Amino acid sequence: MSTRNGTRLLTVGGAVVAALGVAAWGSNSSAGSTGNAQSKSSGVKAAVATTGSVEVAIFHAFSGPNAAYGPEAGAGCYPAERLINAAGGILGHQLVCTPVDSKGDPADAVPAANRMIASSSNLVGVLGGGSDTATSVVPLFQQAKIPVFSTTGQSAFDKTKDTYFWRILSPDAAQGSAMAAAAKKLGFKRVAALFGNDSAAQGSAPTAVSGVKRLRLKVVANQTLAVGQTSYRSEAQAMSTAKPQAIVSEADPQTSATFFSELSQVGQVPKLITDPVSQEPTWRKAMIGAIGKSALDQRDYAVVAYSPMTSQAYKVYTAALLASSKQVSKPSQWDADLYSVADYDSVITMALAMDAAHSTKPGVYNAYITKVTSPAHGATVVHTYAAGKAALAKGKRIQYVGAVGPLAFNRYHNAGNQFAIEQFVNGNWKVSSVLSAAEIRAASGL
Amino acid sequence: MLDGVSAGYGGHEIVHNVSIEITPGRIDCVVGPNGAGKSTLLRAITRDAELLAGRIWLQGTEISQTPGNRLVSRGLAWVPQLDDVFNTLTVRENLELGGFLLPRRRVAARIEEMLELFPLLSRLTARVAGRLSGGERKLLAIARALMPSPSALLLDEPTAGLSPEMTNLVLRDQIPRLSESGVAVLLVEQRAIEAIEISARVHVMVSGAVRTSREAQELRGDWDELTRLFLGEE
Amino acid sequence: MSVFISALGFGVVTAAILAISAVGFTLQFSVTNVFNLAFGSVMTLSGFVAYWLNQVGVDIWLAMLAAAICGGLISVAINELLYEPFIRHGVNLFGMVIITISVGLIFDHGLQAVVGPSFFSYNAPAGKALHFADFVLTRQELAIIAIAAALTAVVQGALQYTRLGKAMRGLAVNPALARACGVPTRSVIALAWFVSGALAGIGGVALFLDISTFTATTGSEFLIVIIAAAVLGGVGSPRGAVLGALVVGVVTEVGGAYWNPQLKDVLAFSVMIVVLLVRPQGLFAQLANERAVAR
Amino acid sequence: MSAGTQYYIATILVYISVNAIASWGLDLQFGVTGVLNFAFILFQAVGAYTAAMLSLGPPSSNGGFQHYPFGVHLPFPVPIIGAMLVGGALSGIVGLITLRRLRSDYQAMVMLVVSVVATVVIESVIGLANGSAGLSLIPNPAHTISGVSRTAQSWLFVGICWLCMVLVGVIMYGLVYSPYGRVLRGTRENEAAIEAMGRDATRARMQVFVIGGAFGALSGALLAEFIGAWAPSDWLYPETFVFFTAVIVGGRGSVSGVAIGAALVCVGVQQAVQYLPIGSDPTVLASLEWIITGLLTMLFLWMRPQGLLPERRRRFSIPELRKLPAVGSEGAVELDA
Repeated sequence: MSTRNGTRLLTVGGAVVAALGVAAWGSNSSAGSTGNAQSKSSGVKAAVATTGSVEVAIFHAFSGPNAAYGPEAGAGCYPAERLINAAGGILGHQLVCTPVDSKGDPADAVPAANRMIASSSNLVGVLGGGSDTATSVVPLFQQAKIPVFSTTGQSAFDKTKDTYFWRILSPDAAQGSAMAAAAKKLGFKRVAALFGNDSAAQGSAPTAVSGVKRLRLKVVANQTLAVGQTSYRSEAQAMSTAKPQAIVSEADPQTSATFFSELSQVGQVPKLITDPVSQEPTWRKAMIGAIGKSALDQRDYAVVAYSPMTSQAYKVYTAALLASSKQVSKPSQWDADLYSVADYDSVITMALAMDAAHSTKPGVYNAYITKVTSPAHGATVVHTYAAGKAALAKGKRIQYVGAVGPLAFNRYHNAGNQFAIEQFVNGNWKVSSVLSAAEIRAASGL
Repeated sequence: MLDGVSAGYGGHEIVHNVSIEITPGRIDCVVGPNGAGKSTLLRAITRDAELLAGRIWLQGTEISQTPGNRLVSRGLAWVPQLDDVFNTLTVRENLELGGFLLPRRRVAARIEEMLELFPLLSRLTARVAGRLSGGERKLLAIARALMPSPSALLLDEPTAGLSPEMTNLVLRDQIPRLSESGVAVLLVEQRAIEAIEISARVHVMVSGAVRTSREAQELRGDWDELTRLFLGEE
Repeated sequence: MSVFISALGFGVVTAAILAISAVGFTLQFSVTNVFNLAFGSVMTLSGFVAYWLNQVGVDIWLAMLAAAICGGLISVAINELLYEPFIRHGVNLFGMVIITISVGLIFDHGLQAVVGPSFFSYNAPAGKALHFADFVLTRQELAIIAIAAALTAVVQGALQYTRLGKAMRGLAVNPALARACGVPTRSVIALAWFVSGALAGIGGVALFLDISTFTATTGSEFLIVIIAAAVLGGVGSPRGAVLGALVVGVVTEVGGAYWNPQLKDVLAFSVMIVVLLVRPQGLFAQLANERAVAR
Repeated sequence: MSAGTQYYIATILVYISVNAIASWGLDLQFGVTGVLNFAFILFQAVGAYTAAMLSLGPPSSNGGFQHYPFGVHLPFPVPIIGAMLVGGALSGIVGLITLRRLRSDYQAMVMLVVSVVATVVIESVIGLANGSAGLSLIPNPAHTISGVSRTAQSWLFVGICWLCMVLVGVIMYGLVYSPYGRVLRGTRENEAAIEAMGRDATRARMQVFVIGGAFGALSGALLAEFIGAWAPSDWLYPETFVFFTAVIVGGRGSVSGVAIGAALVCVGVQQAVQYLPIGSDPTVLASLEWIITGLLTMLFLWMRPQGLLPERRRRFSIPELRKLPAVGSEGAVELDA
């Protein structure tokens, strides 16, 4: 009996060793295959193979329920890649964006992140870790000393001690307060809250509801939708009965579309106060399918980070985005997507920090990120990578003001932003008003 | 009609080299102890078991290779031991399905004929077959099999699980009447004594092989001989 | 009261959508005894066929018809090319459940690899809302209810009164005997797969119209609710499937109106489990296949 | 070897052990005893949540951004043991509901529903386990060892996982290749015969349900402590299917086979797909992973239904059994000497 067990255990051991062999072979060969993938996505890189390239990973969900996160971040990374390489690269290195699928859940994201860290010798930065995976993967990047620019909205990172963590956009909680403030500013008295029960929506729901109450508006309905159900007719009926003037809402595309198409059947769809999700092409596409384009555009007020979309940096970004149709499918769909814009600024910031540090080593340049973004006496304000690189070459101190506006990172590496209310007019998002810090404080109570 | 048939399941031979000939108007019965392979023999004819060797003929046509659902059109009908009716269908529907291959306009008339033949069923046409008593059920099963007016009828232990009266009714009364109407009947039966009483010819099967085939008269009353054959003593 | 009435109305709409698919699922299961968890994928694939037709300007109701034919053909093909060979190969019924899951995964993700993870919607106006006392229904919903009622009636009638329908029921309950009666079992089984696939196609388009946006995995995501309706009614009984769909639809909507709407699916599923515990054969199992499923 | 490579290998090793433990749990239920537990991933989740709640401090200690009960901050290995107990207990409850009364095909269906219901409840009732966002900052017991490097801590955790795997493996051997194991396999092959021998088949199923559930929970506890987070997106019901594939590929009822199946299917396929030279579209790669998993299952059921390392048993056939017209009934029972 025992000998039989013994041989069996040996077989198990052998299999495990074999599996490890496969893994090791994988990690050795990965550099090559990554290269292949890249040469497919951009023809420019082959020419500069001699100096070697540096890699920025787009570490997001490309599959699963959050599969839109990946392409969204790609729409920020690839234009930056294009502009940086057009300006001669970073310290002679070409920059390469590499997509890595986190699948949107921690159990898949952790091995994916570890594989990426192990298999890439030239990884200098990461865009990623959305709300779905940030808490599990950010510590890995921290350990590996690789700067990670995250778009997570979780409050877990409001006072993070992770020095390699950077966040340009405000957390979900601030977003919720801003939505409440917007309801007040737009003059609505009877407000309903409608949030999905997914993690992204649940981040802003509590502060949105508490904000609306704090501002002494009447919360006529407060609904949470279980995402992905056949119908929300009963919820829609209850919403219709409550007769709100406006619905403060965040939910994924499918849930929103199902709910609002059913709401439009039982009554009027009131005004909507939404968040940056509503500027994402997938959400708009679904909602247009549900209630029609004109109905959506007349009603939707998106509360988003205030970015002067007329700014020079933004114009440079959109031009580069539209030119990146090889790597980004239908690039124009992303041109108003705040997360894409923030990811673009993230890559440019990393590149400028490397230039300022005279090093592409993540452990070195991480400290320079605040130095190229914070306002300082005599700093040259730049809006593009080329301008920043030129100024740095002349030995000047710079402040990069990006497409989302100034990037004022606090000591927890959170930049935070001003919020604005935008509407979709004549094919573009237009700022209709900007929310002041006082207005948001009134909603948040902080 | 059966010529050197060997049959079994999954390549495993259970029935060995059996030859039996049946003729219209006569009852042939196969008797034998449990596990002798009687049912497998019938299943080989109906394609529910594998025919491993030998040939099967019906009225001069070889049917060894005929698919199971074509046998009925060649004139072969079969009443299985269990699952002999469509449980969830009514009596009338059972009979209708029995006449599946008949021309539509013949079906209703043939059902009437069957109900005349089995008056017990005529009150029950709307009842679901699963709710019939054992005997009613067996009669329905036989009626269903007779719907297409077959030339040969295979009965697999028709009395299994029936009460003594019902056994009497089915075995003594109904089956001989069928045979008189000109059908060749091959009866597989556990109740050897009763079966031999109504049969013309008896085939004793033991361990998958036919030990002996005799005229029924020879065995009637000679129960010692039968016992000897069953127990396999030479 | 008005809340109750309107919830009841919504329940009927949900039930109509579920019923079409549930009848298809249960019909095929009772005839072939294959618990086909790739059914949702057939719904999705046919739904996408309708989408592509709809994109080039075909009216959605016409596209629904095309989806039905497509669903039927896909369904027959799956059975002939995959399930049948596996059954003949000696895979048992539980093995077949796993095979059907595999097929579903391959279909869903194959489709996803082609169309991407994006959202799609039909180009079809919901039509004007019509008010009946406390009910509010759109023309589209009325049409779906009518289609569901007509289809389930036709299927039920055909099974009850036609020769082929009776043969199908006979085949479901006793395949060996059906063969002995001369029923061309292979063709009848193929027909059952076709009808089931066609209902999946129509059910898929109806579902996608109702939820207004869909992805390459939507059909499979809703499959569980559909199976719940079928099982609740007693698998194998089309009439039971319709009643099961009504129970699920009404329980979810009425439950959603009076209780935490997030948990309305939980409510419907709990009802199903309790019903099965009390009455393991399902609510309306008279017609159902009493054949025990071999392990 | 760089630290990054070490972390990667450590991750692979942890995942192999965790998936082997889970696959064994399922193998005991499905492979050995023949219960189609389509809710299996739920028990991994239960273990993960329980371990998280027992090892995390109170919710307020991290700024109160997540909601959960308990938060009692117990030391290793209490949370893991607790997870196994809770997983086994819950498994017992689900088993009581489903195994006793339901027809076997409905059992599979009800399990599927239970899995979906659990997801909806966890996502909707935020206070249970922080909704869709899930729990994070779950402490890794190896990280509490001070004075050693992070890589050493990682290897320590690999050691914990492999120790658990070996323990579970030994238990599996004990269970599967014993007289008790024969009862279990008999339950799968021929329930009537087992009942005739005076053994209660339902009770045997209940027992493997509880033991398998505890193994599933153990795997979840280790996984959650390793990745530091656990969310509903980790345990959507299709994930159960991956374990089924692992059991089928490895060999139903074969302890070492299933471990190899778990390494190949749960870890190998996922990693290998990433190195396929088919362009850089990650969505297609993710789809491909599922397609390969599905194809593997079908391929094995067709070509090698006994799996890579077949279950070891003596068979002899009883002709009577072959008469049963059940589809695919192999008509063979085993009798071990």
